[in-house]
Amino acid sequence: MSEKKPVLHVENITMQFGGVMAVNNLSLDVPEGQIIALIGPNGAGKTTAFNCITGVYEPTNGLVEFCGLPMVRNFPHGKMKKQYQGEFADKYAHDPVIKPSPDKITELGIARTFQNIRLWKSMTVFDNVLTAKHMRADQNVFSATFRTNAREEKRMREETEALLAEQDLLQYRDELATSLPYGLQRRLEIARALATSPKLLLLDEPAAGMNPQETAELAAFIQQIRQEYDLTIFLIEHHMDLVMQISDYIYVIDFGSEIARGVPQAIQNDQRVIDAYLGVSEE
Amino acid sequence: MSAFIQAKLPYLLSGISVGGQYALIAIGYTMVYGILRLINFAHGDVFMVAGLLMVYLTTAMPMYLSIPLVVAVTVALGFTIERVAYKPLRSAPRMSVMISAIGVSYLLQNCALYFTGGLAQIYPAIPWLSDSVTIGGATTKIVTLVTPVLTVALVFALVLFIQKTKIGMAMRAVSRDFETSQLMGIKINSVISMTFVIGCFLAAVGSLLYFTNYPSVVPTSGAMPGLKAFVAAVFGGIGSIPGAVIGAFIIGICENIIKGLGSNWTVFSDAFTFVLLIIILLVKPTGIFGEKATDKV
Amino acid sequence: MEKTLKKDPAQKAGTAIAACLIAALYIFLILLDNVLPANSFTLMLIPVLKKGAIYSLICVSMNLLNGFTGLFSLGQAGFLLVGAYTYAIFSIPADQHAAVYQYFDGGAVGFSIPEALGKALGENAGNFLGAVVCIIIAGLVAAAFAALIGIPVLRLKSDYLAIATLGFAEIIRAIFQWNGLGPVTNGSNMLRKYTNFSAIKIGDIKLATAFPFFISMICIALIVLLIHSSYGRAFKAVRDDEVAAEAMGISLFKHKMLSFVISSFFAGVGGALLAMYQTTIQASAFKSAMTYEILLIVVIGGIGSVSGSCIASFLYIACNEWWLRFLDSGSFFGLSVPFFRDGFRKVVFSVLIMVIVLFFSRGIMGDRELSFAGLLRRHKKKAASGAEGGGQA
Amino acid sequence: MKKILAVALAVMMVMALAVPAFAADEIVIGVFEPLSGDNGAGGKQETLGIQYANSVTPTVEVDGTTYDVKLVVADNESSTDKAVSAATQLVAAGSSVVLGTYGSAVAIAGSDTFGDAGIPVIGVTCTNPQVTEGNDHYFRICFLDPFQGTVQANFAHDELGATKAYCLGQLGNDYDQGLINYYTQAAEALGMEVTAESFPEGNTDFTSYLTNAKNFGAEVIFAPCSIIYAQLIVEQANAQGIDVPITAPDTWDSNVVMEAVQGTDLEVYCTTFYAEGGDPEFEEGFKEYLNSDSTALANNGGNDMIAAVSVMGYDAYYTALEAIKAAGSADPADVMAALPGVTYTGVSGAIAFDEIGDAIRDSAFIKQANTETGVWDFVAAQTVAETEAE
Repeated sequence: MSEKKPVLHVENITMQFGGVMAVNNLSLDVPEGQIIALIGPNGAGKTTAFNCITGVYEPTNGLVEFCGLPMVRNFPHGKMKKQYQGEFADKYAHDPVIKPSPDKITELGIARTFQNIRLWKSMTVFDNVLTAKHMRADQNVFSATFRTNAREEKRMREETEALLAEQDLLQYRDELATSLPYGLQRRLEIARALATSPKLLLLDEPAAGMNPQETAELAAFIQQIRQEYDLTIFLIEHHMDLVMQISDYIYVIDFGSEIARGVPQAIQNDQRVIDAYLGVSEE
Repeated sequence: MSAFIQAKLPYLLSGISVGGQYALIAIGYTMVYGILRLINFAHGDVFMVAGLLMVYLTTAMPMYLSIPLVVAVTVALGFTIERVAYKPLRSAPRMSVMISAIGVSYLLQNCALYFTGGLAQIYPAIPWLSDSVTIGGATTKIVTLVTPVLTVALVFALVLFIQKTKIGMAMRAVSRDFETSQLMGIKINSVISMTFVIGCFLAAVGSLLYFTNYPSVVPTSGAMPGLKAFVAAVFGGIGSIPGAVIGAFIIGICENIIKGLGSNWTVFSDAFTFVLLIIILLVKPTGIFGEKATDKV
Repeated sequence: MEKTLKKDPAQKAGTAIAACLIAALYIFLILLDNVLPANSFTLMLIPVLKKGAIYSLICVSMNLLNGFTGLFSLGQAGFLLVGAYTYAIFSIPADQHAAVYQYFDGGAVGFSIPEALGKALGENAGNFLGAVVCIIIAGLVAAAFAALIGIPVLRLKSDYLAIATLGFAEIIRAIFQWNGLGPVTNGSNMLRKYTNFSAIKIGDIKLATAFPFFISMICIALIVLLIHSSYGRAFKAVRDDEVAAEAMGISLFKHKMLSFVISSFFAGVGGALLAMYQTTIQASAFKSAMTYEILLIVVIGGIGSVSGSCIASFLYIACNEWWLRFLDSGSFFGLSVPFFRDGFRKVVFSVLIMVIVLFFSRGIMGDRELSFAGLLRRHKKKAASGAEGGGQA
Repeated sequence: MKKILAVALAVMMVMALAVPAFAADEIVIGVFEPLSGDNGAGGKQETLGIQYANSVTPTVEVDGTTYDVKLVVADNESSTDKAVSAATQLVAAGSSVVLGTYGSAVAIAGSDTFGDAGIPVIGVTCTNPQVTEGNDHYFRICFLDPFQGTVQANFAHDELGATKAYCLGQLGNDYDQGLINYYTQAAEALGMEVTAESFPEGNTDFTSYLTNAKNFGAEVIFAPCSIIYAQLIVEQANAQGIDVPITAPDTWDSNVVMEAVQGTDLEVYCTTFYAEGGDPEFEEGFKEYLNSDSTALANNGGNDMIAAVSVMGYDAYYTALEAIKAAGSADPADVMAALPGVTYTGVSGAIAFDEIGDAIRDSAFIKQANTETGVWDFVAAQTVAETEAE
């Protein structure tokens, strides 16, 4: 395999809560510059998989690599050692456990949005985006308090302004984030994620609650930001239309395990996927 | 050996007794917290007021009348506090309700100060309960022995009440999900009132036992037992009734063992309670029986 | 609600007014100490102003933690205690050690910073600089305590954090009262004779009242600058939504710790000022009731409002220690009122607090700030809703 | 609604600001006492003595003019952080001289405020040596802690024949800890074995401490603590069947403690400033005063037993009047200058000040609680040769 390492490489990730396998032995690759989707019926474990990648949960077993370097790694130990029901219990046992906190992962260059929008509710649109720039600012608490970081602060504000302008949100800059209409809140959340200068953007059901027209706009928007910001995008979605329209490659999971993978056309015709979705899905 | 027991037994006895009294107060904290997510700072002061009421009522009427009256008035007080000070703030930020609780606590203490003039009031001796008794060479009051038994019996009755009755089930539902229960047609206000009524009933009983053992009531009498009981509730996992009881007994016993360790340690008997609490919280951040709170992401 | 960096006219005017008022305030304070006749009004005004200024700082420091970072901490009394004791220990003159540490053979600390500086720079300068140095040390020691406590405690959430910090405050108090540390802390006995406000002078001009204002104002200004900086925004992000904050690269532990340590630093400074005000300190005064009192002021002022905390501090202190005292005296405008006796003042005061809490549940200021720019704007077009700015006087 | 409320509150504030005017022919004596908090009970009894004295002698003659003496009482809430503003209130009220306070810590905390204003203070029952040390304005009419601690130790050793003593005081209370310190020094010098323990503030369960005392084999328990704890200690000592004597300092000389002791088998002693029966005329008058005023009676704990602190308050008032007369003016500076030379023979004995400002007293009364009649029986007047051995 001489091709470039994928931006995100997930290997044998398993997440077991008590006796429940929320994610079971999931492996996938997200190559640079592509839009990859993870789909599955409700409760299939998509968000859990996201949370394992972004450090919100510590996976029970498995490895996540970012740009070829191990980012998350764990194996069943402690109480889990006996309870573990998955495979490859020994595969990662010889390497040290890596469990970074979410902010460390964001620092590496992965940003995310949330299924149930999580904007900072007491802040304005402008401040929401500006605050996301905090992580990468060259400053410390003293320089910030005594305003010796004025140049840095100015840069952050200008960049925020530019970002809002690009996302068509500038006219709402002084409004409270939570007072925006739903669709704009979604867009603001993406803008906030972009403010952390990510290489990889994880979108958790970006079209949830949108009507077909808004969904179509969103599809265009996602493709647009991928180009403009030179991003790789990994998303979870319910809306088949959206997924089929923009994805380069699709992984399907049900009950925590992968049931299919392939390009959109192949997935569309895959009997296992249709079975999993029939009667279960909202579509 | 028997000399050793004779020397050490009193510590254990008073530990169990103190624990039982903390437990009765702690239940009030834990139940209110379970339902309203409110640290009811005024609870310790309700306990103190029950003590004062007893002092004043016994001067006017015989004991068999004043005891039920004390319990009734305390329960009415708890009910009133909830209606006046907490209910109007149901939609306000949590901090405001807590401040209201601190305000009620100030008010009760200051009223007590005003009426008693700040002088310690001597609690009347309740026949039989106040008598001395000797066990294994250690002398103590009968109330010391009665307290743990009564506490366990009351808790048992309370658990039955919550498991079996309709209002008990409603309480459990409200403590699990306040909003949904409201949508499901549970009369939230009567459930909350009931919680305060039960909590204050137990506080009144607790005050009878406590002040019989330590027969002096001052306006700040409720503060320390209140704080300790609250610690006990957190220790056991706030919101959990068995947790509060077990936490109370552990704290009561540990505290008295520390006091028995010698002069360099007695200084830290209160501090030790908190050290124990912090250690527990670090190992189990939500107390022994507390439910793990997970943020849904 | 940050505006663009360019200042609009109202902002400029507001800043100018604030600057004038602050200057006027200092002139008044200095006159109060030196020139104005001592009558029953000015005499009572002075301690209330001093304590109000000190409490403002203490409450703002608590607000930084509880209001702006959303950390429900009840350990403030502990940090005040650390600050007060640190200040006192380093500023008791050497020749007073034997009298103060009467049961501990003069104690273990053999020097005094104001005295040492006084020898080099003259007495007045020594007292002034020595007090400032000791105040800074007090803040640093309190901050160091906070850093140690924060490592285990800041992992806890909401009420569990509250009770753990409350517990630490009680533990700190027990340690300071322990006879084993007597040579330093004087055990259960009070510390006294250290440099207090009346020793703060420039030439013959007494600065007893201006000094606490001066220190408090600098500290509050620093806190305001912090709140409006990138870190302040990060604190608010942590308060609003921890999960989102962490996902946007804001390290929860680092920022909670920063807020906790900074808040404790200023609490330590406040403790030192309180020690100067009281002229004697004793660990037994710093109990949890003190923390509740501070929290009460913060909430009355409005959680998340710096100016609210300041206004509420002055009102609270004035009511509690001055305006309501007549209720204890047994008479009102010469009329004898039977129920006006000892303790009635406190009953009225607690009823007053309940009224405010019940009818103004978001506090005096809510989460808004008092600013002259805002007032001017509102005056011009009454439509303006929120006011903002650092220019609180 | 809110606006009306806000306006009403504001109006109240403004009204409260109205400063009462003073009549010209009045002399103000400030009473700096705790009326609430831990020492509230003692402070009230001390204040009663002062108020009674004022009712007996409400005027003073200075240079041929008769002035009314007006008492202004400021509650310091037994708290060092309220002391400054309470003291300032008395300064603001124009006090010529101030009496108080019960509790040495608060006395020291308020001291500088009076000192800066140049107003003399007569300490009534604050026994810590630090109160008068190093200043010119604080005087006191009672004995001191080193004296009292030594008296107690001597009494335990000589009269009770004890060789092992157990001391119990409140953590963080300098009164308790100071006395224990002096007691220990004196007792150890007499060859006794002493163990000292402290209980945290707000403690109610003393059984463990009493068990410690038993296990230590104590022959006497010395418990210098405030009244609220005294009551609990007595009660629990009785329940535990403690049969060794309990000795205590002046704080225990109170009817509240007496009530708890009555009907038990305990042997309780306390040192005090005054033995009942010392001045029948005063006692009769004071009891009459208490019984005629329901508030006063309530402040005295509901009965007319005379606390030693009331007697001291009474004497302090007359000492202040003597000082004003000797000064020939109501000016605080004159009163302060006159005070060191003032002598007065009061109900509690002769009062004169030494160069520090302390009363020259060489004896303390020891009383035992009579468990049957519920009164304090006089035991001995104890003196110490080397009182000021410090």
